Amino acid sequence: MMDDDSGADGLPEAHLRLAEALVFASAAPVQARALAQLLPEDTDADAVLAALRARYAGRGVELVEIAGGVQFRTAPDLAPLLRRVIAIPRRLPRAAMETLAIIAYHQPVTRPEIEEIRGAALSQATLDALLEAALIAPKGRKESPGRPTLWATTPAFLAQFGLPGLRDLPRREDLFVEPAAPADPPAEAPDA
Amino acid sequence: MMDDDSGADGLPEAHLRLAEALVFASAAPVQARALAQLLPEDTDADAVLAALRARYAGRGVELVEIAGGVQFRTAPDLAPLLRRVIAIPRRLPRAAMETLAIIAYHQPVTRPEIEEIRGAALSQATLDALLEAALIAPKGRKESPGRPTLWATTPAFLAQFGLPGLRDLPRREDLFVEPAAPADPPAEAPDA
Amino acid sequence: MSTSDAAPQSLVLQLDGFEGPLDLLLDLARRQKVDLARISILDLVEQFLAVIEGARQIRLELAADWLVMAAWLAWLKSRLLLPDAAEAEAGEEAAEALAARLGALQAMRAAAAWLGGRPLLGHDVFARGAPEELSEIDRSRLLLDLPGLIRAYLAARRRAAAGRRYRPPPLTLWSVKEALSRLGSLLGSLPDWTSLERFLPAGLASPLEQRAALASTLVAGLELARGGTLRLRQEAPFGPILVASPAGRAREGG
Repeated sequence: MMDDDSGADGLPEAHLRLAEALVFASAAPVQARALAQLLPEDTDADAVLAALRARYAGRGVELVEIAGGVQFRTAPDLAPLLRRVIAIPRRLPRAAMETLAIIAYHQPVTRPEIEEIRGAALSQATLDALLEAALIAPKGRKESPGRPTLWATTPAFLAQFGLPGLRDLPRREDLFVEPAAPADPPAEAPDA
Repeated sequence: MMDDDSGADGLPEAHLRLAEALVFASAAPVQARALAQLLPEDTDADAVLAALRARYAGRGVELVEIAGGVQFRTAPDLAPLLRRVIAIPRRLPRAAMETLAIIAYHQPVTRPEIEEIRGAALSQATLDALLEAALIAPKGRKESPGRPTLWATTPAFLAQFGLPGLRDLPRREDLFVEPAAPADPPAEAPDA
Repeated sequence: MSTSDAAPQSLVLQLDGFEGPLDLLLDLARRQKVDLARISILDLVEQFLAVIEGARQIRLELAADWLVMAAWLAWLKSRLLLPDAAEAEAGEEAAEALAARLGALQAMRAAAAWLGGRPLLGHDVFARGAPEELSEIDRSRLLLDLPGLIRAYLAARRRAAAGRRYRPPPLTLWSVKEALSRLGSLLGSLPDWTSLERFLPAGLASPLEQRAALASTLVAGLELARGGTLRLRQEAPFGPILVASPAGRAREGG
């Protein structure tokens, strides 16, 4: 298996091939000692690795010293070219989506009103998430005790949902087939 | 970044470096299309890969065609030495290999169909071994009573056996030739 | 039979090494050293039955599929030996089917051997041990769609509405019990023969509430009249109902 064809660096080609394969296939950096175990006795493993490094110099992959051993690494100037950015858009959490929908349909609306409509408390984190995504913005204050902030959707909201304008949201009346369920006022006794 | 130094093969060295880095870095086989996206337009990615393969021929690491792409792999003749230092998984038992061959040639195929061909029940251990090695995967249900699961091979199957694609399996007609040395357990006297 | 006498004996001991009867049949067929398409089915059947018989002498607990195959092969052998043309033809067809099955299994075994002879990743060739992960995942963008927005709105409104419906509605109708109490307390302070409607509570907004209160008060009046606590009078059908205390009757009567 080990032939004696010597390369330009004066080392047997077989030694370089073995070193190359070993470093390539190893999951961890390879130490010269590990290579020496595979080479004939009295072979200078360090010299083999040095010759291998010289052979790969300037190529797309280079032999670098890492953690007491050597490993192949992508040439630093090429790594940015190979770096791919995979965009995985995330979904809004359910509470944020519901809050956004209520603001869209009831704007301008105060936080207590949102909580009343949703029938659940509105956390600051949810509000922050919508603000950070620039989907909602404050729009003045309501002239009532405490002057609470009024919330409304932004142009970015329309852009995200591909809507020409707020009037292009489906009509609220069309959303509720059964009139009983979402009645706004407190339920009235069935009329006689 | 792309210089115009042409190598002996007449291709810009920069293209070869980039291809080398891309295939080296990737854990999975790389398709020519993926390389083409990184190269300037009108560059023949296939020619770049062919030049890269020629450059690595006879080295400790070689460029081979696998599962519709290319991948660097250690030269087969070095395996006996590398096995001494690299942990290797167990080989598949005969029942698993036969089941795998049946799935490869008859896919998509149901478990009863596999059992019919082998004339023996398919054990859970065999199925588990093939699934765990990710060599087979379920591929829908057969529209027949009970809607049994259909099985097919995976890209990992091609990678495991070094196949460019399923079409590179030998034709079924050519398989009737008796394998030179059946390594099957029921020992057959050389000339009984 | 071309197999040596020693072979069946060794096969008996190795029966566990075979993956089912078809596996054994294929092994026996290969011993005939001929093309699988030209094997002698009769020889094959006899060999298989001999093996099974030998095994049964040693172990009685042979698996069902081995015995089923043995029975089927015995049937096949009888058909092949029959002089009757029609019966023999059925036997020929069954024999061809068996040869085809053996051929298919043989092909798959050859395929498995071919695969096993490939340079196997992780055994004969090795991929890069430490691949570099150069891809980045950007999760900054939001995935938003109008149907999702609408679903969220409906879910929020439905949940809130369900929450509201859970609260018991306030009771706004005037009950008979309330009417009894009001009638009893007002009776002494009113002049004779007062209209029943004057005993209704104040502030009844809807017609429904008014009708309900009138009905409750009438029931209460009837109940009190039965006990002699008050008197009721109606001059004409659908005319006003008048109420008076028993004291009034005394005055009228006197």
